[in-house]
Amino acid sequence: MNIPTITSIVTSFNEASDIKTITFTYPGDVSPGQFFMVWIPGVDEIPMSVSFATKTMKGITFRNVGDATLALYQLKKGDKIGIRGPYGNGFSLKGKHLLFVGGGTGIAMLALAIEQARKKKLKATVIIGAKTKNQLFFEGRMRQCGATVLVSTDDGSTGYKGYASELAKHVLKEKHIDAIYTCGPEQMMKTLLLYCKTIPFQASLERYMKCALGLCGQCCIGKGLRVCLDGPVFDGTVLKKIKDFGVYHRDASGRKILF
Amino acid sequence: MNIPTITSIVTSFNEASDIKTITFTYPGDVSPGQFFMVWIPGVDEIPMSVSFATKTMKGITFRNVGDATLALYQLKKGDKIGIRGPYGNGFSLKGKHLLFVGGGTGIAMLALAIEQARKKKLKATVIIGAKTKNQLFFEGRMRQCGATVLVSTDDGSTGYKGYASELAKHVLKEKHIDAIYTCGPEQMMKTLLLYCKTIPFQASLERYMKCALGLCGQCCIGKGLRVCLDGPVFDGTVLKKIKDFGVYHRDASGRKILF
Amino acid sequence: MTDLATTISALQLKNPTMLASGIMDEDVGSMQRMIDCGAGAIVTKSIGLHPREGYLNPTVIELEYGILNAMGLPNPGIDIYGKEIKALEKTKIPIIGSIFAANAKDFVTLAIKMQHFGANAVELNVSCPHAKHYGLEVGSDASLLREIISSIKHQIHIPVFVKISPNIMNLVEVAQNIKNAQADAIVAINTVKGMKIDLETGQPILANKTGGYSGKAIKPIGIRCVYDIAQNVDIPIIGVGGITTGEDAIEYFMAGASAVQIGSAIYYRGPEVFKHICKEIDLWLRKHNYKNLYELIGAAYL
Amino acid sequence: MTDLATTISALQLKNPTMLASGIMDEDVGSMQRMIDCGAGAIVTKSIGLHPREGYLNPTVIELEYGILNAMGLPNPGIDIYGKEIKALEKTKIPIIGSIFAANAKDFVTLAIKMQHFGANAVELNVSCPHAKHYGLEVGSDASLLREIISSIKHQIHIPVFVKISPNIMNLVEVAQNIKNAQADAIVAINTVKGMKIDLETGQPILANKTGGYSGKAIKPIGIRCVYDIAQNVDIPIIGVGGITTGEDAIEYFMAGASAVQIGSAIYYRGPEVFKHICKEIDLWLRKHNYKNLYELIGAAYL
Ligand SMILES: Cc1cc2nc3c(=O)[nH]c(=O)nc-3n(C[C@H](O)[C@H](O)[C@H](O)COP(=O)(O)OP(=O)(O)OC[C@H]3O[C@@H](n4cnc5c(N)ncnc54)[C@H](O)[C@@H]3O)c2cc1C
Ligand SMILES: Cc1cc2nc3c(=O)[nH]c(=O)nc-3n(C[C@H](O)[C@H](O)[C@H](O)COP(=O)(O)OP(=O)(O)OC[C@H]3O[C@@H](n4cnc5c(N)ncnc54)[C@H](O)[C@@H]3O)c2cc1C
Ligand SMILES: Cc1cc2nc3c(=O)[nH]c(=O)nc-3n(C[C@H](O)[C@H](O)[C@H](O)COP(=O)(O)O)c2cc1C
Ligand SMILES: Cc1cc2nc3c(=O)[nH]c(=O)nc-3n(C[C@H](O)[C@H](O)[C@H](O)COP(=O)(O)O)c2cc1C
Ligand code: FES
Ligand code: FES
Repeated sequence: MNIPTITSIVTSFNEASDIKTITFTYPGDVSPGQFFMVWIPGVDEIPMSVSFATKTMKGITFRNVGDATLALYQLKKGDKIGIRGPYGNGFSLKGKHLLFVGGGTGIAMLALAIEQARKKKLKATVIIGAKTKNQLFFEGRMRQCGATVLVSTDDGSTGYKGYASELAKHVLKEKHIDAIYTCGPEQMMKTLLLYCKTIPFQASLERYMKCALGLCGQCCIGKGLRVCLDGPVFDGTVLKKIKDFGVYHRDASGRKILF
Repeated sequence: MNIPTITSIVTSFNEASDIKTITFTYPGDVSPGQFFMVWIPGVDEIPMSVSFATKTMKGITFRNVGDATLALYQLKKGDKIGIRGPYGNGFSLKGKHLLFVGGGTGIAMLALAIEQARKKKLKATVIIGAKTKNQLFFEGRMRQCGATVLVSTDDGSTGYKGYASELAKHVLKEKHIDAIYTCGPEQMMKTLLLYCKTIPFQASLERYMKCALGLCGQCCIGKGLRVCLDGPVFDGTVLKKIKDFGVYHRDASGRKILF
Repeated sequence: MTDLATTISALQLKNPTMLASGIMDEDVGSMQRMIDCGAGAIVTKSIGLHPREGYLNPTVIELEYGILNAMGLPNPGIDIYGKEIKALEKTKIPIIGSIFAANAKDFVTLAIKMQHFGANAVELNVSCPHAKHYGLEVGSDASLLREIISSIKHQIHIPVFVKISPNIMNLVEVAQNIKNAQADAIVAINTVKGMKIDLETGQPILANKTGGYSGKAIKPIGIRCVYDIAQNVDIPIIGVGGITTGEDAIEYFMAGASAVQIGSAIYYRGPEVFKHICKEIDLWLRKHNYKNLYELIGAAYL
Repeated sequence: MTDLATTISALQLKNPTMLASGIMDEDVGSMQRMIDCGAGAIVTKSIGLHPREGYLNPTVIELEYGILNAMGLPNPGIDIYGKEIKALEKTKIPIIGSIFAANAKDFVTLAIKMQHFGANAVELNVSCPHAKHYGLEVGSDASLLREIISSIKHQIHIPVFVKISPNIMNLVEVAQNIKNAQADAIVAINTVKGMKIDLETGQPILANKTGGYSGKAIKPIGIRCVYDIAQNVDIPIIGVGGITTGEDAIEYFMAGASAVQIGSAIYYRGPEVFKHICKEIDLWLRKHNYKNLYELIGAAYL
């Protein structure tokens, strides 16, 4: 059976403006980069990356952007949600010095991978990009695990002024990076892919999801690659061949929407 | 799944007038006293005790009494039947000197138990009862396994003249018997139960069967004992409390039929 | 123990697990065993006016996820079967007489006899998927069904339950029709039409070829039928179909059932299934701070 | 390899495994992948005149023995979707355009567009169990269904398939009606109405509450539908419902299907399921000394 398991909120924490992390009891293993389908009964069920994981507890970190995330935002300790998963493939960390580039809420889905890299004693440089200072989060958490953290904001309110991808370009020039891992706006990731040339590259994609079981076809990119099952993490070599990447996604009806 | 497995007849052998043994490939273990549901496609599915068993082959021995047994009787090598099972509990052999009483085709379902007793080096006295000489079978097979075989016929055409139960009465007087195992006409078995007093007693019953899964209730005796699942072998202590025993059975519609 | 008592029309049940029709109810002995195993009520096998042998074997097989049967309504006829019911006279557990016929007159005769023999309610089987002229043909003919129910209601005083099929399209309409004819409860569902073909011989395995599918696989079908009726028609419902555990029963209560019937699970878990399920319901209720069943009934749509 | 080719009306299939409607057929890329994985034909998702978002999530869950879905016929509308079909122009595999509408006029418009975009046949979805006004309401209205089929047949030259529901009572009558209206094949079955309630919240899990049950559990239901139609109505049948292995497919062929569609098994065995099933069919045919599929079709009733 692959149905939601009901669990209740244990903590709800404000990370930044409009961004929260909630945690709940949900036992089992998770690979960094995997996601849950989160059911808010009576509202919707949406995909959310696992941003926090212990043997018995898990957490997600999200921006309040619509009905479902608003409902999640308003949940209090003890409120019930349904979780199924984890789904998807997750990252495979290779090399000695890894560069992580998280744009927007993208850092939420990179967090566990970064912590895993540090646990494996790999060197991790992390770029967190946000529109503006008060949307930044996980800076402290990432420093705490021993990563080198760089920050960019579009408006320059803190850190590097400009896109995270531009900051990454600088880093790539200065340091020897073995592999790049990214999650964020797709055009940013596409730009980054251009910059990284032969360096191994993995990006986590977001597509509208329904089944998350690899069945309905809603989330497909390229030649039927299911973001929910074959992804959400794809190698740069694969992404280079996919013309959808950075260009369009599909809404719930299947219509193409340009990024 | 509990559906018939199709297999083909390997041998078909005339045991006596109107009585045949057929063997077929059917792997698996069987406890002596268990039975199969034998499907003759297009005809019927009927219960049949396992009368022959190796790791890969099994056999049944039956009298041609109606549509289904006639169809079985006419099968040739290579013809197909469906087998499901084995079902039922089988005998539990206890003691050092065991008496087996088979009336009519009853010896067919006792045969494996007798051979098992001999393999365990138990002493086995076997009474084979038949109406008349040319309906006798398994005499040689039973001697071969080292059992002491006594024969009775109703008409005295060979062996003791009279019912198998009467012959058993004599044996019980002369020998020290630890347990009695019987299969045959129910009134014979009931008489035998009276004779055996405190000696452990097990009898194998026949009732009209449909599901053989313990579900439909067609084969019940006493307080809902399912001959197909709780039986077909019952202890004397149980049978003494069951007023149906030796008195009536039910036809396919559920009507009581007196023996 | 929490309070597992439930009520369906005039019937009081000490617990909500009833034996489903056609399973372990051929004679007084089997029914007594089911009572001893904890059944809260017994539904007899479906009984007609005259003895019927039913179909030849195979009549029942187990598939991967359920049971397939085509018994063909075997029964000894109401007059003979009456003795089995009479013999249950002393039991305190409600006995519900299931009956089948092709027309209102025969149904009335059967119902009167059932009441006379001591049945505490009758259940009209108008939903057998594999018996020609009886069963589904009756259940899907709205005016015939109305006539049958009203005629019976005029002649007996014990409650009348109507057992329906998931094989009909306009389920809610049919349920409303049954309610309008003054039936006291709806039993949903009977088996789903199904078939299994043996690949080696190319033959359908059941002698009757098609049969009725029951057991675990059909639970989602039964749940939606109960839910759709409960939401739209104001009549007590008895849920049947694939109930194997206490949680399955609770799902049916939430969908709107006031009691449940259990058939195929006797194969999966033995006759003790009634006790097991009651214990599991009790545990669940306690864990979730319910004091009784009533609080749960219809939770999914209320 | 034995010969796995099969024919349905004017369509020649190199193998009998078709992609079922609504699964992995949102865009040209997914359909191409299914072709690469060995599908013998592709049925598009059901397309209507206008874009539809479908229902909110949860829309699909996996139950113990099957899948439950209520997508709500999401689709971008025929004009946008046409591009996906056009992009498949070069494939040699037949593309069957599934369409839904509430009346004959819209059905005709859709069918003409499908033919124009290059579809090799159309499949009328008149059997969706959970989309109001479309689906079952259409499929169970005999005269509307006849009108729809005849109107379409007058306007296009590619074959017209009609996909039916197991949720109807008078299956054989409906099939005869479809045949009389000159449809070229029947596709049986669409999903079975079902529901799953979450016990902790007491809520039906699907946003639409009820949904359609597919996958392993429904195979016996599909087999009996195909068998009953095949035995009574002279029209090619495409079997769907619970097909997961080559043996499942063979059971459908014996029941009377000339080809099969595969949906939920993509969850159980991945997109490679088409290749797997073809290989299993081939092995079975060889083991049983069949040279081709035709010898097998209808074996259970011929
Ligand atoms: C694999 C994956 C992991 C994700 N991880 C995170 C995360 O860690 N943190 C985070 O904040 N967001 C994450 N998202 C995005 C998140 O799912 C959407 O923000 C959320 O669904 C919005 O729902 P809503 O009802 O609040 O907004 P709506 O008002 O419904 O829509 C806002 C946007 O969210 C998208 N959306 C709505 N429903 C879905 C759906 N079922 N599947 C995908 N997108 C949807 C819409 O396309 C729309 O663009 C992830 C998405 C995917 C696919
Ligand atoms: C557990 C068990 C083991 C048996 N083992 C043997 C055996 O080893 N050898 C042997 O010769 N016979 C055995 N029988 C009896 C055998 O099943 C019947 O003789 C056979 O079913 C007759 O079928 P028919 O169609 O040839 O006869 P029919 O003309 O159908 O009937 C003849 C008699 O067989 C009985 N019978 C028919 N169908 C069934 C059925 N489904 N279940 C039970 N009885 C039925 C009828 O009650 C009737 O009295 C056994 C019966 C049971 C219950
Ligand atoms: C072997 C068998 C016999 C049945 N006989 C009857 C019957 O006589 N009358 C009836 O109304 N239902 C009959 N049914 C249907 C059951 O009462 C019940 O509705 C169905 O099996 C679904 O419940 P389950 O999944 O718990 O078995 C029978 C079912 C089985 C399996
Ligand atoms: C997620 C999902 C979506 C479906 N969408 C459609 C659809 O749009 N049109 C249609 O005719 N059938 C649709 N179906 C039904 C399937 O085509 C098929 O008839 C059914 O699932 C039974 O086959 P299966 O058991 O192989 O899945 C859908 C089924 C599923 C599981
Ligand atoms: S969401 Fe259904 S295939 Fe990915
Ligand atoms: S034959 Fe059905 S219970 Fe024994």
